[in-house]
Amino acid sequence: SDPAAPGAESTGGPAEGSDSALSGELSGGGASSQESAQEAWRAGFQTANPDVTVNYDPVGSGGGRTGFTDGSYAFAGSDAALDEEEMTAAEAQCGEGGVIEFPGYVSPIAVAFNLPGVESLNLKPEVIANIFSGKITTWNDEAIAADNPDAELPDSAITVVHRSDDSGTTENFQAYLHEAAPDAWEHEPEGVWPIEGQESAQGTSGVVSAAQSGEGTITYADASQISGLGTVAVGVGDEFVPYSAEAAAEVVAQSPRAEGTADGVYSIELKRDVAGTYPVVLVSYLLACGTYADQAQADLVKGYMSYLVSEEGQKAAADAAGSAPLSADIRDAVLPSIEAITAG
Amino acid sequence: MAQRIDVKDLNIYYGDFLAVQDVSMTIDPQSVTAFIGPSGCGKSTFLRTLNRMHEVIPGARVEGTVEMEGVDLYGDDIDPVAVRRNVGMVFQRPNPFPTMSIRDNVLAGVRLNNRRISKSAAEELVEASLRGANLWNEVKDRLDRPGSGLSGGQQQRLCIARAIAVKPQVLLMDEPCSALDPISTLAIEDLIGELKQDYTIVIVTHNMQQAARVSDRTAFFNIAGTGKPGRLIEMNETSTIFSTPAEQATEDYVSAPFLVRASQDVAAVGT
Amino acid sequence: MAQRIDVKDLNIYYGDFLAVQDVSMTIDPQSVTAFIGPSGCGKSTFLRTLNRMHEVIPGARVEGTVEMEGVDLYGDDIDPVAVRRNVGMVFQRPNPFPTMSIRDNVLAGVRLNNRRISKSAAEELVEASLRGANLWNEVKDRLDRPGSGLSGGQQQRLCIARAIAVKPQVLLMDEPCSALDPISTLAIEDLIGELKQDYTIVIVTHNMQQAARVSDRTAFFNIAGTGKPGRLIEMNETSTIFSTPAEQATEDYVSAPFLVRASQDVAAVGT
Amino acid sequence: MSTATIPDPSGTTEATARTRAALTGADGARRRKDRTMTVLIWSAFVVAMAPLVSLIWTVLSNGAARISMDFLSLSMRNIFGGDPSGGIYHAIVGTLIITALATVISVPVGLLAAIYLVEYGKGVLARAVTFFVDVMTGIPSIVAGLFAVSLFTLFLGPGVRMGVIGAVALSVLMIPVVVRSCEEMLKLVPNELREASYALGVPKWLTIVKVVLRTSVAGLTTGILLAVARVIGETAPLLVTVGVTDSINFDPFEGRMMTLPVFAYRQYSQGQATCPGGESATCVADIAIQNAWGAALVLIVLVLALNLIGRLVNRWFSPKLR
Amino acid sequence: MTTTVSPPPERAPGRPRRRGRTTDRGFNRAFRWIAVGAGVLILAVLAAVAVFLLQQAWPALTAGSDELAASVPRYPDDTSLLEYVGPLVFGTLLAAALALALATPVAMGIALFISHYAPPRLSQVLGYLVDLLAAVPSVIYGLWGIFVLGPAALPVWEWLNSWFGWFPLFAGPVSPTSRVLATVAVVLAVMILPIITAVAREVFLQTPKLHEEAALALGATRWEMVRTAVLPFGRSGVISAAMLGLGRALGETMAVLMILSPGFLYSFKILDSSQQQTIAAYIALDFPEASGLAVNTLIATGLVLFVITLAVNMGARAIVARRKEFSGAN
Ligand SMILES: Nc1ncnc2c1ncn2[C@@H]1O[C@H](COP(=O)(O)OP(=O)(O)OP(=O)(O)O)[C@@H](O)[C@H]1O
Ligand SMILES: Nc1ncnc2c1ncn2[C@@H]1O[C@H](COP(=O)(O)OP(=O)(O)OP(=O)(O)O)[C@@H](O)[C@H]1O
Ligand SMILES: [Mg+2]
Ligand SMILES: [Mg+2]
Ligand SMILES: O=P([O-])([O-])[O-]
Repeated sequence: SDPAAPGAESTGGPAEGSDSALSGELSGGGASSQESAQEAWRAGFQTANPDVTVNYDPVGSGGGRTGFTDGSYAFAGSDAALDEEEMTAAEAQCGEGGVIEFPGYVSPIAVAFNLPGVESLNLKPEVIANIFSGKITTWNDEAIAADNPDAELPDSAITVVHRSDDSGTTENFQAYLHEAAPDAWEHEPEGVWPIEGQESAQGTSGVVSAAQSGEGTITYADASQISGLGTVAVGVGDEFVPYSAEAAAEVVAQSPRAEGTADGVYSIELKRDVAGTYPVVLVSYLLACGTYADQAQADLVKGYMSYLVSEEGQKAAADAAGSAPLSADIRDAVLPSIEAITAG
Repeated sequence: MAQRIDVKDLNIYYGDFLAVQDVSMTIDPQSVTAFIGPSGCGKSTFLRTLNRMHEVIPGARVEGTVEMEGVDLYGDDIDPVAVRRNVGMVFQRPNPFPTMSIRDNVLAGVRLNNRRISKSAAEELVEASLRGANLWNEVKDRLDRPGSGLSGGQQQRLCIARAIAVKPQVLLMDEPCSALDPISTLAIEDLIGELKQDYTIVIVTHNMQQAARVSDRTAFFNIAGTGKPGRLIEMNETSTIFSTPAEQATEDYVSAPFLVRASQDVAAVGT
Repeated sequence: MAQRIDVKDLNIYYGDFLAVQDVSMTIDPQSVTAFIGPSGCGKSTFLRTLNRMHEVIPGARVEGTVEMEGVDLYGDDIDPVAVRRNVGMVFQRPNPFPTMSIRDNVLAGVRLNNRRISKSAAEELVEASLRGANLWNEVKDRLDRPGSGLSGGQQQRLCIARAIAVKPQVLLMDEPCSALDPISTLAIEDLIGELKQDYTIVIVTHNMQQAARVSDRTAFFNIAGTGKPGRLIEMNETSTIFSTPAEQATEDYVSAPFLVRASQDVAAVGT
Repeated sequence: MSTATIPDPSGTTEATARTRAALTGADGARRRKDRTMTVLIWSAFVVAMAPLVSLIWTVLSNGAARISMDFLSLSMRNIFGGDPSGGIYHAIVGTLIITALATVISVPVGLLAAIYLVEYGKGVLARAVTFFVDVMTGIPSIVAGLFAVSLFTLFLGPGVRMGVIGAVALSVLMIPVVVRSCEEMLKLVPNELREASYALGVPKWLTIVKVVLRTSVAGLTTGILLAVARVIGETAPLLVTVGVTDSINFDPFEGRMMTLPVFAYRQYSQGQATCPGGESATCVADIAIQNAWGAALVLIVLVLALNLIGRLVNRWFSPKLR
Repeated sequence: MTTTVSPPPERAPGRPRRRGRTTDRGFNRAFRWIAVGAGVLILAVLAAVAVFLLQQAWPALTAGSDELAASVPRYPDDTSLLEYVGPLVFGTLLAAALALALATPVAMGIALFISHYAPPRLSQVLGYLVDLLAAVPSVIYGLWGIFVLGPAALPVWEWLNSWFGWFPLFAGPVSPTSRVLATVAVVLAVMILPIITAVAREVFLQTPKLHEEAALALGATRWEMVRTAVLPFGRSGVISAAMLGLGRALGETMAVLMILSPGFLYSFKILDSSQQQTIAAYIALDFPEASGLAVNTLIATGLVLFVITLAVNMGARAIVARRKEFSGAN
């Protein structure tokens, strides 16, 4: 009846002898953006601890936060940090150990388009904002052509494809537009796309396949998923930076920690105008408790969280999901809280 | 084994529609009683009250009593299922079970009731019942074929075999021969003659000759018009009904011109 | 209007089973031809080949020819639908369309011709046909009620009304009276007598008296045993068949004991 | 009836000609209409076959390459990214167990309710059941899932995920379908057969079990299979009730399970994998979508097998009518 | 045979045999109560679902529009809940109606084809194939709709728009991605086709031979036979089948979710993107990220779907009931 055992054998995974004493089942859930990274972490952790099964339900950030605050999930992933109300509820659930929250998964959001023959475009933040808000309607618009003298831009209409679901990617993308081009993008950043009447699709895979299926489309999506589409080098200051994990990691590294939070809570205030960084990033948080009712559970969470913030864990995620590894500073800041997880 | 049936002041309804009004009669054991009358006068309806098949129809109900050896079949403590097991029925249209073989159709009364029966006893019962219905020779080497593959006449005889296989005490027959050829009809009529030694038999028929041939007593039903209830006009010894009926309506019906013509025809044939 | 039918060397199959073998006969126009014979001998089967209803059954087929005024009904250029329109049929079991009212049942065949029949003409036709089938008085004030609400006998008469409403040239009847009471039977028999002025009529019956009464010529079919094909034994003037048949088998059948008994019964009643 | 007004024929050849005309030259308009309808009905069939063929072809051509012994016998435990060595055994097991459980719950309830409606039902209760069964067909599947979750949360507290909750959610969706189709099938059993049985002194319940159900078993099987098909591909309610897992779990009363549709959907949603060292035998960028098609193919084959079994049952039991 | 088998009456005359097996009555009653119990259980489940729905929807039903606008992401300001749900109801009905309009004639055609037109041996295989369509999970329809049907349908949609653009349904512009209600309607139609077909086929097959022969003998062509005997007999079954299909179309989630580019307008343009949305897809789309009052609002829309199905079914029942006494069933 141990669900883990047969699976472990049947995959023939590298179950090198481990002296870990950990065993049992650990369940979490939340942001779907973390799904690939979580897979890599779970595989790595389960390989090191063959008697452990970790589950992650990609039910969405909201579901993850709800599940975490009502105790259904031992840990959760969320594309946004907990707000005050949620934090109160989470603290009530976690008890005296308090809440642990940190940006465990950072990924570049690519602005991707489908124009045959064009692989890359340079776009300034204002231009991106005007395209996505529908002010720029054709590909050969002067604003686009000005920064792309070499590209052959057709006279066709631009079809904007956005996420139809409530998504962390949307929220982070809007946050970028709002910050980098406040005049062109006045909408308050939200998970829901604010403009009616544009093409949309569900999930990262949905927008990508929608963009792939129609010519003249443009969309934003997790950078690891956009094969076959052209990408935008984003204007930062006077230069244009193409997306890369390193440039994305740099944004997080350059951004300060939010103040006035509890010890375990490490949330950041992104700065999107530092030269050489790729400012369109998705920052996704991991949530855990400082104390658990059950010792085994506490050990599992502690082990799993330690693994996923470790260099090894972050590399696994980077390889599997193209994410930006955590900086040593952040790791050092959150590790003490994780190591302090206890049963109580 | 045969049982007397006393019907008293029976009104039969379909919902609010009074189909048969105020029938009282006595059906003698060990005899054949025939019901005759024009179409729609309620013969089938009345017949079905004798084994409580009437109440199977939604909204159908009766008022009055039907007593079998003094016990009201519609009494509170009477199980309609037990009534039907003791009062068998053969219908106007043949209705063998389509999912069953010929053998299983004959054994249906036993098998459907979950009763155990030894293989040899079953074989005997099948043969005896089918012989009784004059069907044995036609089907004996295809007992395992579906009953619905037979011709109309064969199907009806199969249904008769099925009904007599459960050995009821009373046997109701609603125009059992209307789909049969003369030879089968004759066999059934002979069978009725045999059965009445032990059973009470009630038969509905449109065939005056048949009524005259097989029955001891005859009841004549009539209907005043559409929407009116059917009524029992007269019941008496068969010979009396056909020769000197008490009522004019009966006389009109049984001596309808065709009958005269028929007898002429037969006479012509005979010469 | 009436048409002669010539059948030559007809073999009728159900799949591989030869049901009726080698029938040749001539059916005269403006006359009534009766088919008699024991159950299962293929009367219905043969009858259904006369309007190509036989081929409706999967696997059923015929060999030989059926000619109507010299035209082979099974010829390549013949439309079975047209055949059936000209050769009407009444079945053994009443089959009114349950989804139609009584009126629509009568008009069903006429409506198929897509002819916009005027309301008054339709009313007339309904009344005439129902009167012809002796059903008018019983249903005249519920023509809009469903046909399936009638009693068995009423339903069969409705089917006859429906068949004669399309005024076919030939009318096939498969035991049309087996579910009818004597009064309705008589009406139908009278109707047959009238119809034969204009139509060719073929009737299957188990009732010897009926065959004797209504038919001009009678064909006797017989079957040697189960699984054997039915055959036409003899066909002749009805009076000849019933008085001096050529074949012993016919004599045995038409003078079966019950018939003698029946005539005695009737004689007894008559006195 | 064009001949109706023509006087009685005298010459035989003339009569023959007229008869031939009557029997061949049938009403052109009617014949045309019949032909048109025949063509339309054939083309309806062709129209329906087009998506079926396209769909099957799509699933086959996209999924067949992924099918292997490993794919069918391994789970996804410890498999991630572009690693093509995982399989869907865990999802097959989950689908079979959860669907079977849902069927075990729904069929008795649904069939008995249909029996109640057809054989006993009259009055307010029957009308209420009929009506509310119809209403029940309108429950969105996600609502059924949420309902099942909140039901089990009442007893087991929040956060439980297990196969049986999914089975309950599926039952909520399946029961009305079972009732509706079984009701239709039971209604088709002629009353004559019931009466024949009653007249043999067979009690009503045995008549129902041995005559009515037996006669309609073929139709019932089809109806139930349709209902199974209705739920076997459900995704949304299973995601919230059963959760997802990469490991094999045979116990529907303990722990998460994976099911084929959820697996296919999740794999599709994952999109491209990242292969840091470029594509290779151990890293296939579009492995997730390949997995999705592979699971879809297996799901269809599974349903096909169920259908085949149903057909055999059907063949076995259908009444030899006519 | 009968003379030898009847033993003399062993009971006092005057007592009809009442022995039967008294247990019969017990079984009879038990069976009846089990059947009734199943019916009641269904009512109970439904009541539980309804209570759950109402209880969960209640906060949204009672909240003011300000409160809703503040905590529900897509909720526009100054809109009552009813106005908010309106476009969703419209989209749901439009999608389902289009699907039903496409599927029903084809389904009847196939059912007739299988029951009365195809060669008997072929029809078995065909029935099997159609059942197969019913068994295809909606996720797979979603995948097929995105990757196969959408691209294939795009030229058709453009053609429709260029020739029939004056007709409101086909008004432009045509979305280049084909993620439009027209595509969804076709997928839904394909999904409900086998459901309608399967039931209709069974019902058509049950048409009594007697009635078919009656029609043929009156000189009906095959189509006329179908029209006089088969279709009227199957009528209530077909309506019932269509309702079953409609129920599925109304509640279908995954395929719509995966294919449709949603919008919240009262728009008949089925070739343009972001015009309509269905309730079921809307719930599935927003549920994962919803919390608090947003969940309640979503469940309130689920309640509305519930009510729609209720109304549709009541309508269908009324149609069937009106001609009940003419139905073929006894
Ligand atoms: N199920 C029913 N519901 C309502 N009325 C019915 C039903 N069955 C029969 N009737 C009506 O009851 C009356 C008596 O019908 P019944 O069938 O008993 O006549 P019958 O004498 O048997 O006729 P037939 O000789 O034609 O069989 C008729 O008016 C008939 O229309
Ligand atoms: N659809 C069928 N398929 C196969 N065999 C059939 C079919 N219908 C009838 N038969 C067989 O054909 C033979 C002739 O049957 P038919 O019904 O023509 O006899 P019949 O003379 O009309 O009998 P009855 O007087 O009982 O109506 C019988 O052996 C019967 O079993
Ligand atoms: Mg009667
Ligand atoms: Mg016959
Ligand atoms: O992580 P997402 O919410 O953008 O799917």
